[in-house]
This record gives sequence, C-alpha cells and structure tokens, in this order.
Amino acid sequence: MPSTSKNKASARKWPKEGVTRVPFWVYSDPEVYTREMDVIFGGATYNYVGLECEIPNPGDFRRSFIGDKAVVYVRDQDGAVNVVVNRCAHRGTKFCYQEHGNVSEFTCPYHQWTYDLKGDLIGVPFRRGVKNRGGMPKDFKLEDHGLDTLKVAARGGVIFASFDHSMPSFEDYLGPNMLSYFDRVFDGRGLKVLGYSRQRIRSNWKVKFENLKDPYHASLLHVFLVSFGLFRADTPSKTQMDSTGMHAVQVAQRGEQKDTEGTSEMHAMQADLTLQNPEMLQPYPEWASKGDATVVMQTIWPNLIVQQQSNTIAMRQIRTFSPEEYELHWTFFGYEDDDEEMTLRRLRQANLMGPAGYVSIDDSEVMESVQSGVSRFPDVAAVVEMGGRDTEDAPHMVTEVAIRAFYKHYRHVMGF
Amino acid sequence: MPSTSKNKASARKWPKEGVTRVPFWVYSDPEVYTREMDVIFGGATYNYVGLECEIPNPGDFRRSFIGDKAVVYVRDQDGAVNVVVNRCAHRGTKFCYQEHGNVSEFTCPYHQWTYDLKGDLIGVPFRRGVKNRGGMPKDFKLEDHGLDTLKVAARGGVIFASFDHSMPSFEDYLGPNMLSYFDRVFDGRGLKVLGYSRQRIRSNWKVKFENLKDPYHASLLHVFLVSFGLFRADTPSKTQMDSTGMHAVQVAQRGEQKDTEGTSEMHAMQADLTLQNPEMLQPYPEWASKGDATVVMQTIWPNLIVQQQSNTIAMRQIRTFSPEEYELHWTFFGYEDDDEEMTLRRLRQANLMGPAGYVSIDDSEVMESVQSGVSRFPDVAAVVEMGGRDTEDAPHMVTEVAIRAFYKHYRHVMGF
Amino acid sequence: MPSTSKNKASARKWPKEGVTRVPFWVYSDPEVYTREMDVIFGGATYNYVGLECEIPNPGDFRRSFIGDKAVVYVRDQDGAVNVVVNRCAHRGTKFCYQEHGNVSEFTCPYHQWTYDLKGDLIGVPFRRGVKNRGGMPKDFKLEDHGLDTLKVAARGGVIFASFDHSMPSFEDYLGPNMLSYFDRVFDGRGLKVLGYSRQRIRSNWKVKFENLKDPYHASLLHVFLVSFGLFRADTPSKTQMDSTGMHAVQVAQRGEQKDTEGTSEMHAMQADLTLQNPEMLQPYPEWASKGDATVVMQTIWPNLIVQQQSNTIAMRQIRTFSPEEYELHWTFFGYEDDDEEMTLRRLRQANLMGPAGYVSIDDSEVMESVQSGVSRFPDVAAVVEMGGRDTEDAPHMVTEVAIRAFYKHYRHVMGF
Amino acid sequence: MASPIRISVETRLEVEDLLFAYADCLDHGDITEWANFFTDDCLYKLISKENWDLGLPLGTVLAEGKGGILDRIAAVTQTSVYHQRALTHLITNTRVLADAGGVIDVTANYAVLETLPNQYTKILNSGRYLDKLVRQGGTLKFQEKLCIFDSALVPASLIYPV
Amino acid sequence: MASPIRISVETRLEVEDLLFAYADCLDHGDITEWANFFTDDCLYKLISKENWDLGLPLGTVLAEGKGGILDRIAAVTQTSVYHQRALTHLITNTRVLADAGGVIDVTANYAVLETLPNQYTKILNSGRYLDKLVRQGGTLKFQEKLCIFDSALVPASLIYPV
Amino acid sequence: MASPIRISVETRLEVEDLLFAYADCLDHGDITEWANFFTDDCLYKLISKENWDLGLPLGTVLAEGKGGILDRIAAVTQTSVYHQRALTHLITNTRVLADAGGVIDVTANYAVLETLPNQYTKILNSGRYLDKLVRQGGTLKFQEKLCIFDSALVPASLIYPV
Ligand code: FES
Ligand code: FES
Ligand code: FES
Ligand SMILES: [Fe+3]
Ligand SMILES: [Fe+3]
Ligand SMILES: [Fe+3]
Repeated sequence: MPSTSKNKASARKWPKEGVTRVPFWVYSDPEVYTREMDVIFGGATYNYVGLECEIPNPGDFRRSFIGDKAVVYVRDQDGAVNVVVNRCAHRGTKFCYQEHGNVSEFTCPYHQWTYDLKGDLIGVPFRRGVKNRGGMPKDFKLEDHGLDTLKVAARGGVIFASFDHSMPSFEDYLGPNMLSYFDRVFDGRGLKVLGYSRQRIRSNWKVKFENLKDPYHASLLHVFLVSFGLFRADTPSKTQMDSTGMHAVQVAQRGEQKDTEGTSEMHAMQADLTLQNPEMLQPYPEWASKGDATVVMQTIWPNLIVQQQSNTIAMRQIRTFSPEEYELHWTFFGYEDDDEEMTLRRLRQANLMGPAGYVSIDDSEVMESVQSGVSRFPDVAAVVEMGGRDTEDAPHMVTEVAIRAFYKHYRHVMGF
Repeated sequence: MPSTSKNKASARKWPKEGVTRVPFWVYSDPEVYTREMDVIFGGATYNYVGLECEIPNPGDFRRSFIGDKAVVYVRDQDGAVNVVVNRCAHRGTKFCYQEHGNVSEFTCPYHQWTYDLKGDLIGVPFRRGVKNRGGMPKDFKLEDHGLDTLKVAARGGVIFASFDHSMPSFEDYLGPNMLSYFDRVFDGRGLKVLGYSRQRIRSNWKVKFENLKDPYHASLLHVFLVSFGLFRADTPSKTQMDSTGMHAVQVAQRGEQKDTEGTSEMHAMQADLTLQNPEMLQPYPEWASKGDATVVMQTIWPNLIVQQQSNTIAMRQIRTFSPEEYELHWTFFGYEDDDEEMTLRRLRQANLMGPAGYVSIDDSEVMESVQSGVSRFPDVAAVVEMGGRDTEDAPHMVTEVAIRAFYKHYRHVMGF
Repeated sequence: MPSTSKNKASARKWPKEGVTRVPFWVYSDPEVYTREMDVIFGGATYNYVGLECEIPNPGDFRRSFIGDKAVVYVRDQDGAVNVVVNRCAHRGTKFCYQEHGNVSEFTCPYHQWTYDLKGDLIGVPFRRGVKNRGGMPKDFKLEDHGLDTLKVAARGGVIFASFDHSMPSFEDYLGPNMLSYFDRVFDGRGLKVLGYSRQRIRSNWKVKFENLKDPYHASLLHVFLVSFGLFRADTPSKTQMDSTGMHAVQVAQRGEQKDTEGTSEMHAMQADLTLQNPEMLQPYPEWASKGDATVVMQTIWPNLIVQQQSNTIAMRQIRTFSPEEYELHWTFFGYEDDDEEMTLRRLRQANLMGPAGYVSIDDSEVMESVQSGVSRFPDVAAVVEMGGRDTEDAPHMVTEVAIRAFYKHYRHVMGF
Repeated sequence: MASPIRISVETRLEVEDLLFAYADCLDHGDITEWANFFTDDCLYKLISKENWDLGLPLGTVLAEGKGGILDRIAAVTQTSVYHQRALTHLITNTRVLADAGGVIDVTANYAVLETLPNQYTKILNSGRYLDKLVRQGGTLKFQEKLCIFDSALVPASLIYPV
Repeated sequence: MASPIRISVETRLEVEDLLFAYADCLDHGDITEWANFFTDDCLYKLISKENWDLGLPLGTVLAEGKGGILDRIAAVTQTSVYHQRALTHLITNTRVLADAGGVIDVTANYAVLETLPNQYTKILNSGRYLDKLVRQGGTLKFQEKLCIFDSALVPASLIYPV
Repeated sequence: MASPIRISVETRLEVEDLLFAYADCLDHGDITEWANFFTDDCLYKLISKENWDLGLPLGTVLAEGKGGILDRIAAVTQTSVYHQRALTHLITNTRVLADAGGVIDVTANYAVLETLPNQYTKILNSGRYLDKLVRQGGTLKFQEKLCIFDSALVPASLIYPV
C-alpha cells in the first residue's frame, strides 16, 4: 500500500505560489503541531503570560500557559517577576494547584520538594534520611534540580516569557513601530483587571491569528461593527507589520452609520439599525493625544492579541491543545485611575467581545467553520491575494497582507 | 525497540487465505482509514447524496456528505442538480450554514465571496479595492476560484455524486442486475420524504456494510424478524452481486410464523410471539408485479443501503469520521401517490427500523460489539466461510458470499 | 522539516543515568503504549483476573480484562477455572454481554456460534446448510475455531491468567518472598466480596504502579495516614522486591499520633486531628501471628495491587485504555468466616480507600497532576534517587528503590 | 409572553406525581407496567425536533393505543438484543398549560441520562414532553404523549421509551 | 443551615411559572418576547463564577434596563452570524428566599443543554440564578437576574441568553 | 404503577425546601454546615447501583451518625489534597412516598455537575436519593440518606458528598 498524505509532516511541501497560498495541512497535521510547540512556543519567542497588576505583592502568583505548557508567574521578594514551568523537578507533578494565591515558597504536594520563588530547590524532605535510614545520595545537589525557569520580559505592566534564555530584549523583539503601538496602551499607568473570559474554539490556533490579521473580513462579516462604523474599510486605516512579519497592527478610525461610496459592497451594512441604549457605543477619546485611531488591534507573535476597540481593552491569550482546538483567554482591563463612569463604559463595551460578544460571536462561529472546511482537505490551500501578493505595510484595510507576512515568518521558523 | 504492529498500514499484509479472512486491522488502523477516504470515497465511486424530491425548486439545497467530506446538493435554475464541496475557495470556510433552504447564490459568511449554483465564483467584495486602495491583483481570475464540484448522476429521483469526473455512467457503475433492483423501487414515481433518523455507531463503517451483506445473521440474531417470518433462511431467497463484488442485494420472501424444517436451528424463533397491533406487520404487496420478493436490501458501494422491508422503504447513508465510528443517516420515504393509509402503514412499519427499531436495535448493538471485539486485536482475522469460499451469486441466504465479494473488491481498490 | 521528538517510540533512548531517571515519553507515547500491550500485558506475565469466590458454581462467569483486552473467567463443569478472550472466533464480536451470570455454554449473539466453557466451538448454526443450501465448507473443522484461551493460575482463591501458555508456575513467577506475602492474606480461608469500586484516572498506568511502589510519598502527602500513624516513615518498615524487580511489597507497622524524632520533616502531620468516630481506625490484629506488620501493600506485575491496610483488604486491578488514561477496579473483600463486627470494621475502614477515600483522594489527584506535568515534556525525565541509586531491598520506607527496580525490569522487557 | 391559566395546586401536584411515577417506572421499576400510565386509545410518539420542525410525520417510536404500547414492551423485553443500562430521568420545568374539557395539557423538559456498564453517565436524550392527560377511575393517565427530542443524532440506540 | 422564610404556596408556584415560561420563551418560543419578562429598569447579567468569586465586575452579558435587553435581542436576531441550535433549559432547586417590600428573592440551579446540527446534546452552561422579582400589573417580572455560571470556559459561544 | 399516598402540600414543599437547602450548602455554602442537615443517629451512604443491585454492602462513603458526618467534613476540609471545583446539584422528580409514624420517605433523582478549573462542566455523578426524614425542633432532618449512583465508574474522585 502506498503511503497516504495525512500525518506525514516531514514530507510536507508548501505550494509553489509561496505566501499567497496556505496549505490546509498546517491546520490539522499532528506532526506540524508538535513542531510548532517545539520551535515556536518553545523556541525563540516572547509569550504573553499575564499582567503585573495581577500579582502586586511579593509571593503573589497566578497560573498561565505558553502554547500547551503550564507555567506559573510569581512576584519575587525583590519585586521582580519570575516565570517557572509548573512541573516538579522530582517526578514531574504539576505542583501548583491554585489558579492564583500568595505563597512564600512552592511546595509540591507529592513529596513536598520545596522551591523558592525563583524556582530553586530549597528543600527535599528526608534528604538525610529518617533515623539514619534512607535519604538522598550524598552527592545529590539541590542546585541541579530546580524548576525549569523562563526568561522574563516586562514592559508597561505586561509580562512575557521565553523558553529561550538567549532572547534579545522585548523591545528589539517588537521593533520600533510595533513597540510604539504597544506603548500606546501600556503607557505606564497602572492597570486594573475587570474580569476574565475564556472560550474553547474548535480550530487551529493560527486561524485565530489570521482572523486578527485580516481587516478584510471585518467590513463584511460583522454587521454590528459595520453598521455602527466601528471598523470599516471606507474609513482611514492601515495595516502594518514589523520587519519579520511576525507582529502586526490593524489601525482604524470610526466612521459614521451611513452609506458612503465605500460601503456599496458591504451587504452587511444596516443603515437603519438602532440601539435602545446607544451609550454603549459612546466612545471616550482616551488616546486622542496619540492620533486619530479609535481601534488598534495588535497581534504579537506567537500568542497575544492586544485589543483596543473604542474603550474596551483586553489581552487575548492563545492556548493550544491539539491541532484542531485552541482556547482564547481574555483579560479585560482598565487603568487604575479610571473613574466609575469610565469603568462602566468599558464594561458596557465589553458586550462587543468575548463568548457572547456582538462581534466575537461572528468570529468564533466562522473560525470553527474554517476548521470544518479545511480539516479533511490537507492538500488544498487557501488563496491569500487580497491587497496584492507582497508582504509590505498597507495604508488601508482592504488587504490580507498581514496574513502573508505571518506565513512568511512561519515558513522561515518551521523550515517549510 | 522493534516496531509494533498497530498503526503501520503500509506494512499490512492480508492473510494468505484471501477473502475468507478479514484482518481486524482494517477496522481500526488510522492509515487504512485515511486511504479509504482518498481512494474509495474520494475516488472512482458514486456516492449517495440525497433525493431529488428534497430540492424540488431552483435554488433549493440541502447539506450532505461523502465519507467525511461535507457537500451541498442544489437544484440549479435549469432544473439540473449540482453537488459542490462545502468549502469556500478563498480560505476554506464551510460556507453553507443551513441544513437546507433556498438561495439564489451561495455567499460565504467570512468575506462574502459569492458563487452561483454551479459553484462558479461570481463575486469577490472589494475586488477592485475601496476608494482606490487594496483589492485583488489585476490578474486574479474568478474562473480559477470556483467551488470544488462533483460529477453528478441522478436516476429515479436519487442523486449520486463522485469526486472523479471521469466516472462511467451510473448505469454502467451498477451493472444490469443491480440496476434492475434499483429501478424496482425507483420506478419513476415521485418520492415523498416521511422523515429522517440519525445514529452514531461506534464501529468501523465496513462493519455496517458487512451487516447488510450478511443474510446469515438475520435468521439468528433478529427474534422479531424470525418469529414473524419477515426474513428467514427457510423461505425463498437469494444473494446476488454485480460483477465486481462492490454492490449486492439480499432478496427474500416472507414466511409464516410457524416452525419448519429450516427453523430448527433458529433458536431465536418464538412461534408464540403475538402482537396486540398486528396491523403493523400487514404488508401491502406493492411490488407484486415485479416478483415475489417482500424484502430487498441493496448495498451500493460505497455509502448506501436501499432498504425495502415490507412497505418501509428508506435510504441509509453512511457517514464516516474516524476508523472506529460512523454515522447512519436514514431517509424514510414513500411515493407521492401514496394514500393516507399507505403512509400510515409505512410509518407503522418504521418501528422496525432506526434507533429504536425492533430489528435495528439488534444490529446497532452487535456492530458496536464487533468493534469492541476486534479493536485491540489488529492481527487476528474474521472467518468468512459460510456458504463456501467463493464470490458467486447464491440462490439462498445461508451464506456470507457478499462479504467475500465486498472484500475482493476492497482489496483490489485499496491495493492490499 | 526535521522530525520532532513526540510519537517516535522506536527512536527513544533511555537517559544515560539509567534507572534513576524515568524519561517522560514512557507516559505518553502511543507506540510505547502499544508495545506495552503486546509484550507486557499480552506477554509473559500473570495478570489478575478475579476471585474464585465470585464464580463459585459451574457455569458462573464474570467479565474482566487484561490490559485493554476483554476476557471472561468462568467456572467449568469440573470445577476448574477457565479464562477466554471475549471475542467470537467467527467475526470478532465481543460475545459476552453480561457482567456476570451463569451459563451452560457461551453463545455469540450475532450468528449464535456456541462455545463450551473451555472455549471450544461446539455449534455453528446452518453448518450443514438449510434445506440443502449453503452451510460451511465440508472441511471446516470446529476444533480450529475455538475462542482464544489463556493459561490460568489460581492460588488462595485468586485467579491469574496469561496470554503466554509457556509460563512457569505462578509460584515461580512470584518467587518465595513475594509468595509468602501473598499467602499471608490468601491463607486458604474462603473469601467474601464486600463490593466494587471503579475509577478512571487520567494518567498513564505506570504512574499508579510508581505510586504504590513509593512509600516515600505516604509520609508526606497523606495527612490522614500520617496524623493517625497508619503508615509513616518513623515506624518499623521495609521495602522488598523479587529478584527481577517486577513485584514489590511495602510493609509497615502502625505508629502513634504524636510527634517523634522522625516526624519533624512531615509537615502533613496534624498531631491534634481527632475523629468523632474513632472506632473507624480501631484495627483488629488479624495477622498478628504472621508478624508485626499492620500494612502490607503488594504490587504484582503487571496489573495488581493487593491492599492490606489495617483490616481493609482489596484487590486493585489496573485496566488500560490509552497512554494517558487508566482505570482502577477495586474488589473489597473479607473472609467467609468474618463475623458481623469484622465485616462492619472492614466497611468502615473502606472510607480510607476508593474514589472518596480519605487516603485515595490524595493519590488520585496527584497522579493526574503527574500526568498533566509530564505529558507535554516527553524529553524531560523524573529523578528517582531517594534511598540511593540501587535496586536492592531496603529495611525502611525512605526510598524509591522499588520504582528503580520496576524500571529495571520494564527496560529489560521493553527493550529500551 | 405566556400568561398561564390558573390551575389548582392539587392538579399541578397530581400532574407531577404522574410524570415522576412514570419516570420511576422506566428508571427503577418494571417496564411491563409502563402500559398502565396510558389510556386504551392513547398515542405515544417519540420524534426528533428535526422531523417535528419540518412537519415530517416519522417518529422514532410510534405506538398507537395501549396495544402499540404493549407491543413495544414485548419487543424490548422479549425480542431485542442489547446490553443492560441504567437510566435516570430528570424531568423539570413542568407546566400545566390548560385544564379544560376533561383534558389537561402539560409540558415539561426532560433529560434522560444513560449509563452503560463500565462507562460514564451521558445525556442519552433530552427535549420536551407535550402531554394530554385525562382522569380515569380517579387516576390521571396519558391520552397523548409526544416526546420531541433535541438531537436527531442518537448515540447508537434508544432501547427504552423516553 | 438556612431556615427558609415561609412563603405562600401560591407565590412559590407563581415564581416557578415565571421561571418556566421564561425558559420556554428561550427554548421553544420567540426570543423577541424575552424582553417582556423584565421590568423597564431591570438588570440582567451573565457572569462566570470565576469573576463573581474574585469580585470582578465583568459580565459575559450585561444588559441594563429593558433597552439593554432589546439591544441584545436585536444583535442576536439581526446582526450575528451563527448556526442554528436547539436549547433545553433544566431549571431545578427553585427556592424563594424572601418576599418582603414588594421584592421576591429567588434562587434556582440551571443547566442549559445545547444541540448543534448533527451533534450530540451537550451541557452548554450551568450554574445558578439569583433573581429579584416584582409584581407589575398582576404579573411577576424580573427586576434583576444574575446568572452565575460554573465553567468560565465556554464552548465557542453563548449566543442566546441563559 | 404507583398510587402515591396523598401528602399534604405543606409537607411536600417542606421536603423540597430541605433537599434544596442541602444542595445549596454543598454547592455554594459552607460544607461544615453539612452536618446540620442530619440527625445524631443518622446514616449516610453513597453506594453504586452496581453494589446496590448485587446486594453488596460496600459504600463509596459510609457515615454513621453525626460523628461520621463530622469526620467526613474534617477529612475533606483538613486532610485531603485536591483541586478546587464548582458543583451544581440538579435535584428533580422529588416524590414523597410515605408520611407515617413520624418518618417521611422521600425519593428524588439527582445529577451533580462538576467543573474543574479550565475545564468544561461534566456530569460527575447521577442517580437517586432514598431518604428518611424526621422532624426535630420544627425542622426536617435526614435520619437516613442513601445516594445510589448510576455509574460505578467514577471520574477520578468524589471529594464532596453528593
Ligand atoms: S513529584 Fe514533586 S516532590 Fe515528588
Ligand atoms: S473564506 Fe470564504 S470568503 Fe473568505
Ligand atoms: S460473530 Fe459471533 S457468531 Fe458470528
Ligand atoms: Fe472579526
Ligand atoms: Fe440485521
Ligand atoms: Fe498514596
């Protein structure tokens, strides 16, 4: 019997057209997935882990994940943030049982090996035996058996971590343009978490990244966005990437709820849609000093989307499991100095986003439909030619350029 | 470590005894399954898709599937039936969200690429950009990006489709004898759907085909059938195949509820079983002009069983998912010219079939038991010697010949 | 694309440190699992199947399993116990539908092939055809188509079976020291089942064996055990293996609920914990004549733990499914000559064990945590150095020696 | 928004008694007593929401009159081959919609949990009842019982009535 | 251990009538009627137990006043893209905790079963209701409805209200 | 077919109040108050349908008297190691079977939904209660509570009482 196509990642060939095609085997092949976990999430990348404001005090910790690997981020006694793998150095137990809390040290429940907040092993019960019997070998060294630690970068209250300790700085990783968008939201003010939302989506994780790097769809899929002008192709906008293509931003200004020359092809536009509670959409121009943009959606390789739509701001963290399923973990936040009205505004606008969001519902449904569509056709490919075939910045949103740039980098890293 | 037996389809060897043995790895090996999807369901076969009466008017459509691939069948403006893959040519979205409906064109929700009912791409929003920005490359041609279409064959109101456009006619595919049985039920009268039933069975899909190609079991497993003489080895019957072995029929005449010479080995026979509502089993001899048969069960390679038992008639469509699970989708129907009494008769007799059917319950349970039995023993094989070791038609039902013929063809196609 | 680490069992390399390391790929690699089913559970091992007292009369049977394969154990007419695979020799149906019962022969539901209690095929309906039509080939021999049978060993009322008919005696398999511990509980008195408990644990099956071969954890994890002195490192105890390392016992004496020199490192110890119903822990010294031990936990390769903790005695049978999930099936029992008070004592002490057991809850949680910890890190390894690096018996419980011995044997059998 | 007819407390409780006794018969009782909950001229139909919404008449189970009920019982107990299983009916949201002309209209939601040997408990079937009850000899009985189930896709078989 | 205030039988049954009519509207009725179950100044909030326990204000759905309710209906019926699905609410353990000052405090447990086309029925969302009811024009309405759901992890989307 | 004894409306509602307050204590309350629902001489037993049907005495949980209840609480709260989880009891089909000699016999069906952190809600345990209630100081208490659960196969652990 000749070998068949599925499950043979090592023999995978990218279509000859290059980044204007995305072969569907990238969305379902288990070997591709395993390799992504190794070389992307486990490799030379900064992965979003959490916010500093979630762990304000020494000993505060929260659980998080990088790709499909569990980690813990913790505030050390000296105020620094450490990130360790949630896996005991003894026999591998996922030792941290609480989602969050405050500890002076980490103790594994199984045999109570104890680690300090840096992940160094500081205690092994019965190391010297009990009543002169048993115990660890004389040459057993605590320092050889600490937790796996990650390189940590924090900026503007946001914590990133990398399995690769030789990473350049986070600033170099983002590059100047992407960094300026990042700093736009994370401007040094204290952050305040408003709440979490969590979804499991039956699609490959890259489908989510494509979705956020694809302003083309927003003017067509999202009736709500389009009708109320929250994000629409006829308003001033741009699509930009860093020099590698791994990060991107979609930037736009709000339009009005009326037909323009540009809306003629937007069948989703409902010019007569009205809200009973229009205050929900009333934006407060909090970033007006930094330009006209009312929406900035930034994708930071490989696991973060920074959402700023009007006044609803959130981190969207991607968690992987398997080729055909991922989770989206949202942390909605505001600033410490928000007054009640501003907090209420953010909470109201949050109706746009999350599992029941007026906009997000569309995306969640369509992402699962993409996976349904591609899963059984590994040898077919997506056509990604809107806006041309290049990977250069575009001063508009009628383009899929950021997807092409993403796969340019992906192919480079994955060796495809 | 030497390699183990499971999951190594390419090294699979059929037992030397040939078609009198079926190695259990055909029921659980993921590589075998993938190959089946490629060369059987995705290859030179006609797959049942639906009934013409389900889509009477131009624009009427329903969703269906071939193996594990989603398709849509639709009535075109000219009255012809088209079958397209439910996968957008842009980025792969399963675009058709409704189980059935009426449309003038298909529009993918993600970016509203629009296709006519033949599957040709007729619209790409923002193809020329918005306000002179973006858009598709100038050389982008709509005609290169239509939906995948299938070759369609319709006969007697039944729709078949093939991924292979070089298929011979459906009539040649069935061959004259099988065609005559097919035409017996689909005689040109209009059909009328009475309802659907759907089951998911935890067994390999071929176990279902074996079950329907195995009249041997009916006289032994099904107390209800046997006791009331609906299908029993002591009555006139026959088992026939087409020349390849891929299709088959079981044909039989109803017997009486009494012991005969032939029932002595049928322990399931309950001569004293009675019904309070015996009208349920009262057959109306609607095919009397075409011979004495009261039951004709026809298996059409690779995904259809045409059920005619007394007056309950149904299409049973096989949907695959994975090696160890399949679905059975039943479409019960009658004829347009049925009177109320005949419709009621069919509905009453439907108690025999489906998820709660007096007969089908037995089959569903036993098929799952076969899978449980074979799943962990890939290197053992079934013994298929009832009625001899050949693959020739038999004038009786004391035989597993149609299973042997089925595997003769299966080995040929799969290259085992 | 270079191949990645996961799913490549055949290329697996054990860490150079030897048995003081356990590479995490042994817990999650599907190929390793398949090979375990072949060479361990399907190979030269005695697997626990059930108790003789469960099938006292000829024709009594119960269903059981060996690894992931279903078997039936049955009392033959001559009083002997037979164990057969629950898979019909015809087409593979898992023929035995009842968990337990009494039969004079086994009949497969599908075509009613009938087997005697030894598994020999004694009846094939329509073997000679019906009315001279059909039937089996003349040279079909019943004796070639019996059920798969296993070699059976019974001792002390306990039934073991092996797929390998060339096995040495069970006594040789256990070796003299392990046998003496086995005979301590199974001393010839009749047994009486008190009830079953069943759990599915999301971890590899070997994690359970490690847990039972690891007295180190008991003094640290189990607050209940430690506080009430039921099993604690400061009391007389020992850890012993057979000569191969495959079997082991942990033996200990009960201590008091007070701090001793040895309890200083046991943070779990709660000296002031009290029970409202202390009679639950009142042991009756039923094995006093056989030594001072109040706890003997014996692990018998590859699927049994014999639990004797105070007066609660149970068989714990391991059932496998997949690399990352197993089931634990408990049979709690007493002796036929137990009086009511003793039965009540056993039932009360059973609160320690099972899905809601004061001790077992800890183990079940921690085993799932081990799997969570190791599953995504196939290339990391456990450090197993407590009590040294050897595989020799130890006169105490401050050791992981039995785990090292287990993996010594495991590597030998698996060829790693 | 429905404005429910005022039904007497006693009737409401009697209706729940009937539904729960019916479920108890199927879950823990003797299925041969199932027929006693129905009138002689009853109609029992188990139908998928898919067929119901399409106006298609096919039922997964159709039992006409007590005879049809008894035939179903006979088939399940004397002819069909299947594994033993445990059932638990969760009947909730019981609403008495009308009590007029001797017929009580009742609706309720239900979920039937099924447990096969050595498997986890799962939702076998869920949906709603649309029932018509009448009083016979001082006892309420089903003159009509429609069970409209949510998922057309059945996990293998529906062996017992819902 | 709670010692429940004695509530009249009529009030208890009326409260259940409201809860079940509400569920019926979402499961089998016309979702545009959902607004009729609320007062003009109502608050509807669907919030995960995770946020609730942490004291975080974010709701998965926040609807303020009948306007907020109507906007949610408009979004679901006129703007969102999704597959059809069947819902069945199982509402159990209804407890009337207080009936004072014109406000009735009610709690209940619920599970919403969801069935997507050609898929098995699954538990979409479960948890408890914390409701405040008032009487308006002879009918009970929700002045406040908090739905605190167990699993923060949502399977894809929560399209309809709970 | 059961012909239920006529039980007063007040007793029926009081029984439901007890069952629902009991569930609320386990789902959302303080488990240390669990003991207050029982009499001093109570018996609590959680037993699989498998053992029950075989007549085998082994319970997954056996608590004799309030002392046994308190010991179980102490073990769960002070000694056992486990992850936090959310529980939701769905108690349905409550039937008061008898009210004689000071003892009220009650049966109900139940499903306990469990949600572990970052996981979907699942059916942890389902089955039926067979309870005996007595009145003490004006309050109903459990003198005996048998929980007979459907699936002998437990997903890992049953940490809290059912
Ligand atoms: S596994 Fe963590 S201390 Fe042993
Ligand atoms: S994926 Fe269908 S239009 Fe873009
Ligand atoms: S499979 Fe058992 S008799 Fe045919
Ligand atoms: Fe979007
Ligand atoms: Fe059959
Ligand atoms: Fe332990």
